[in-house]
Amino acid sequence: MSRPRRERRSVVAVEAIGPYALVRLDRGGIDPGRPGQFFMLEAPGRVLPRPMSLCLAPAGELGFLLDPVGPGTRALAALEPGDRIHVFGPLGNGFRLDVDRPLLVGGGIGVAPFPYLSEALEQPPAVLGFRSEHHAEAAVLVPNAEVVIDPVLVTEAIPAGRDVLACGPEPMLEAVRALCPDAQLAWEAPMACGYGACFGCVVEIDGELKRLCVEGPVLCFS
Amino acid sequence: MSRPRRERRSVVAVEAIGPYALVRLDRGGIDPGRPGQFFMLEAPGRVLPRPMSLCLAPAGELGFLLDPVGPGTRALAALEPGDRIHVFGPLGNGFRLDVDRPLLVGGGIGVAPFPYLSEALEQPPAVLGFRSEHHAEAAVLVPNAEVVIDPVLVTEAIPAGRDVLACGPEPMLEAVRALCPDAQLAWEAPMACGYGACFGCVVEIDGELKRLCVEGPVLCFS
Amino acid sequence: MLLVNASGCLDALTAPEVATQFDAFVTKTVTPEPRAGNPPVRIAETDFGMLNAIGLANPGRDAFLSETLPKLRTLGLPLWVSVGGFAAHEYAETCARLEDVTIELNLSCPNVDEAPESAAEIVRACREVTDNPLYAKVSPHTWDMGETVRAVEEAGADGVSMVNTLRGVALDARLRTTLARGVGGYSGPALKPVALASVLAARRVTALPIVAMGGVQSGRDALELIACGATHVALGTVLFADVDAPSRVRDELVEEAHRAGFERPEDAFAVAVDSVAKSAN
Amino acid sequence: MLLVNASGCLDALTAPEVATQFDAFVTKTVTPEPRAGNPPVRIAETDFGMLNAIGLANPGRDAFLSETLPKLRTLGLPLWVSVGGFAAHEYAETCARLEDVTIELNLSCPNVDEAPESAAEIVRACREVTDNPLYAKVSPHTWDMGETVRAVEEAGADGVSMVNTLRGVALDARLRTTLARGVGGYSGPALKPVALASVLAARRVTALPIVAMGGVQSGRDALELIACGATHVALGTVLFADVDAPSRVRDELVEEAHRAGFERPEDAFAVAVDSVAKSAN
Ligand SMILES: Cc1cc2nc3c(=O)[nH]c(=O)nc-3n(C[C@H](O)[C@H](O)[C@H](O)COP(=O)(O)OP(=O)(O)OC[C@H]3O[C@@H](n4cnc5c(N)ncnc54)[C@H](O)[C@@H]3O)c2cc1C
Ligand SMILES: Cc1cc2nc3c(=O)[nH]c(=O)nc-3n(C[C@H](O)[C@H](O)[C@H](O)COP(=O)(O)OP(=O)(O)OC[C@H]3O[C@@H](n4cnc5c(N)ncnc54)[C@H](O)[C@@H]3O)c2cc1C
Ligand SMILES: Cc1cc2nc3c(=O)[nH]c(=O)nc-3n(C[C@H](O)[C@H](O)[C@H](O)COP(=O)(O)O)c2cc1C
Ligand SMILES: Cc1cc2nc3c(=O)[nH]c(=O)nc-3n(C[C@H](O)[C@H](O)[C@H](O)COP(=O)(O)O)c2cc1C
Ligand code: FES
Ligand code: FES
Repeated sequence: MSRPRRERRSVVAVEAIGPYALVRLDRGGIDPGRPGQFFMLEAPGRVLPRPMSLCLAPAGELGFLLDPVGPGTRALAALEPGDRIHVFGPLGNGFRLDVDRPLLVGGGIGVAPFPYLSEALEQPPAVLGFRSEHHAEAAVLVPNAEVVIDPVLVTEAIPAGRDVLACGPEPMLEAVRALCPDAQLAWEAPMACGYGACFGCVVEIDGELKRLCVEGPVLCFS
Repeated sequence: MSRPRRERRSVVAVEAIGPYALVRLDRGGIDPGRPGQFFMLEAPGRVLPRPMSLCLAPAGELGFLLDPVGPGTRALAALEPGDRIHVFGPLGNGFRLDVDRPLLVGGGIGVAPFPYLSEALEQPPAVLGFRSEHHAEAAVLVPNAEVVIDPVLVTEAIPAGRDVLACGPEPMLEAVRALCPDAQLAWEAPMACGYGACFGCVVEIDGELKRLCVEGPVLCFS
Repeated sequence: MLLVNASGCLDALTAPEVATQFDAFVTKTVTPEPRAGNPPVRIAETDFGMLNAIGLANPGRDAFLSETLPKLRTLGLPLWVSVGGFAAHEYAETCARLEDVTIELNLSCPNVDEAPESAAEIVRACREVTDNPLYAKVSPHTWDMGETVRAVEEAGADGVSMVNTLRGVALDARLRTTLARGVGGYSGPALKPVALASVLAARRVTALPIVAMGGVQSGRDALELIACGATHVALGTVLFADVDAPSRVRDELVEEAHRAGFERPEDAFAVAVDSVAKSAN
Repeated sequence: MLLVNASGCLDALTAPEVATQFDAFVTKTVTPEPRAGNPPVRIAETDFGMLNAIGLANPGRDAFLSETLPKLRTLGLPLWVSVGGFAAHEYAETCARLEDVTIELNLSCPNVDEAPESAAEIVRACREVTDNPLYAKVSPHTWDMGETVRAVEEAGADGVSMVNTLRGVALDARLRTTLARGVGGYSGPALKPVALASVLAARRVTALPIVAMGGVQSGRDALELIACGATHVALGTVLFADVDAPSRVRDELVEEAHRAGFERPEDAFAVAVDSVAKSAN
């Protein structure tokens, strides 16, 4: 596994995609890691960095798709080309790629890791759920995607017999897990450090509180 | 006396004058007050505003000359045209202008109130002391000025029989006061509020600790 | 919900146009004898707050009662008098001479060296001599805020004011303390999480009115204090940066209540206390 | 001058490359029984710091001694073990079983409900059973830091660690507490003035070594703690944002000492304490 590095990198571009922002950084000596791993991005003016899945890894760049929901993500979305922020990663455990019949299942900003994952799996089919047509614009980043819009749920569009790799809001992940018990699910939790130092990001795994940043974020419960 | 107002005003320009920054704001409904009065300027990112003497009052503008010595003055010097900051004033007691033979005596950034004062007194002679030639560039703002550079002291250049109006570092003011006991002297003290609310800016006046922002900043001890 | 100034953060006689934006005016702490206060430098900014070491500068009880108080009456505002001292009987002697005001006992000034008697003793002594509403102003420098609040309630307080400043130090470029006195009271935005925690801890043990303060800059901050159990809110440090803060905070408070899903600010009273009760296990 | 991590802010087994930048590794607090800690959400950022309510999650004394400690020994770093408990005898029982380590008694965790016995009682009980160096870690929630420090010194402490977090609360958009437990420990930049004041107050009454912490982000911050009387400096919250902080702070410390007019950081030891002594009157 590639070792995480911390470097100060430059912003190449920030693009709006529906309500989301695609922040492209120059890669420097940082390894993109494997799909589903994440990076801690310095959020200017904030005390703690913010965990973000790698979305895209074009040559020489690292791309992150983010939903500006609070002060940290808004500070990141407001970056301008030439600004520099500290980047630390890759961190955590990504998706296992040794699957036969992959299907990506995502909801909302949960599609963030899929462009990079889709590339690694050679563009498998995907089912993506969004709150609105505006949010669904992010689907352009994921090849072979079927899009459903609220009130239709992604679980209604999952065919049988696929190896599901999913990322999205907790209720969606729980529904996918009920339907496909051996799905690989990428979870979220508030994180302070991202590398096992703070014990802040615990979630219940096998009846115990474990650090999501160390054991996850991708977990498979079967 | 004109009542102080608090308004959010736009930066028109920021110019370098030697090591100092001349920050020009559009005036809005704020009265420039009388020479020697001061304004509390919002320093972006800081908790407290900073007291600044009015330096220039061209039509529709308020000009402040500042020495970037710490976080507050550096934030002010880094303003860009179009930025907006809160301005509150005019505050305190300025110079009395009913003098017969005025002479302005200033040191370093203490020359800040003189351009406006000089105009009000119809360009009286001035003696200005600076640490270096670079600092002395600020003298261009004051008409009829004789400039002395360290180690020469302003007190060596003060002719007898003048009504001295002085502003500068404390040791200079003390020396001027010893020489001209009835000089009007503009003092400084760290201020939190500038309008008598915090009792932070006290200085000893007539043997008592009094608020400089209310009793001063211009004081005459004779 | 009353919006008042924090003691020591406004001189109503110098700035009546600021004072009259409030629902009541709280005086700077009055001590038995006149005090010049600490020598300057008395204030210092820190990155997220400020320090003060004013040192209870005030004209003393006699001059306050004969000169200051009559002038304050002319403002037409309800008055709160902050009372200080160095022994319970000193507080009580001042209280005994006050009429038609709310009394706030400053039990927690970080800027004087003498340690006052215990908060409860002082409250009890004052309760014996006055029927005026009596608020106890407490410090966050206590290991168990619940216990402190229970003690002053039992001693007869009608309400609690919280919090006073934390003790803080700032150094200049050459590593000398910026304040002549060395240590000062730390107030402003950095204090807000501590104020919220103090109010929440107090509200869990008492039904008394709480005047809450500590780092309030905006209506949202005031609303958060109310959600933690504040009955009233006080503005301190923010007044130094914004003389229009009282009116602004009042307006924002209504907007922010709506944004958080409440019709009126008062409807958010203590909702954070209930949220803990529900989620903790 | 040792640079160490703050207890609970680094897991040396998960991140050895961070731990080995320090002069010693301080463990997370170990309690007699294993503890799962508090339910999530356990952390929240505030504008100038963060809150944590981890709740002393740890494997318990037995597993720590048999499994964790031997693994930590392989790092080749001096070890400091943070010891917690809910009664003096519990602390002492753990201390009795520790060898070849420095002990830091956590007398001040804001994230558990039980009130421990008095700091001095705990130190005394531990002193009786161990000759290892014994540091007492104290809370800023005390009215008189000088008194607290004198008490733990008298009880036999070899040093003092300060400060632990303040109690803080943060609310979400709908005014519920962000932390499941409601209240958490407030750390990070906002704490610095409080840490400086605590160290300065301690240094005025003791010559014991002091491990200082609270909001250190930079070499300048570390230098300020030294100027207030710190012998050693610990990094906590900054480690979450910067895994290179130990090396960076060490480099900056030398530069900043020069900038302030001192040849070495150690030369600035307690200069702020002397500056107050001189200017106060
Ligand atoms: C491993 C991992 C990968 C992530 N990848 C992405 C990504 O690629 N793109 C993206 O936009 N976001 C991603 N997130 C979520 C992102 O980190 C949070 O939205 C961000 O930290 C919020 O910070 P803020 O200051 O903007 O908002 P805050 O004020 O911190 O929070 C705003 C809202 O979001 C909730 N929230 C905050 N942090 C989290 C979290 N970690 N998980 C769930 N809810 C949270 C809060 O409860 C609140 O409702 C990821 C999170 C994790 C743990
Ligand atoms: C009535 C009045 C009018 C002023 N007019 C001007 C002006 O026109 N132009 C200008 O550049 N400055 C003026 N000053 C000084 C200016 O307010 C301070 O330099 C500024 O507040 C420093 O803030 P800072 O954050 O940049 O530095 P800080 O970090 O606050 O201080 C940096 C250095 O300046 C010293 N200092 C800080 N505040 C003061 C103060 N008020 N008086 C003396 N020393 C101080 C500190 O001790 C330190 O050495 C005036 C001050 C007063 C009271
Ligand atoms: C300059 C200054 C002077 C103060 N003087 C007093 C005082 O005399 N009596 C008192 O009880 N509190 C005093 N305080 C504390 C405030 O009343 C208030 O408790 C504290 O500042 C926290 O609120 P804030 O963060 O809104 O300022 C003072 C605070 C400041 C900043
Ligand atoms: C996530 C987290 C966990 C902590 N756990 C402990 C602990 O187990 N024992 C302890 O004594 N202090 C603990 N602390 C307090 C720190 O050791 C330190 O005293 C405090 O965070 C102040 O330093 P800082 O501002 O540099 O973080 C913890 C702090 C944080 C942020
Ligand atoms: S985020 Fe700190 S341990 Fe996981
Ligand atoms: S600056 Fe506040 S009283 Fe003068």
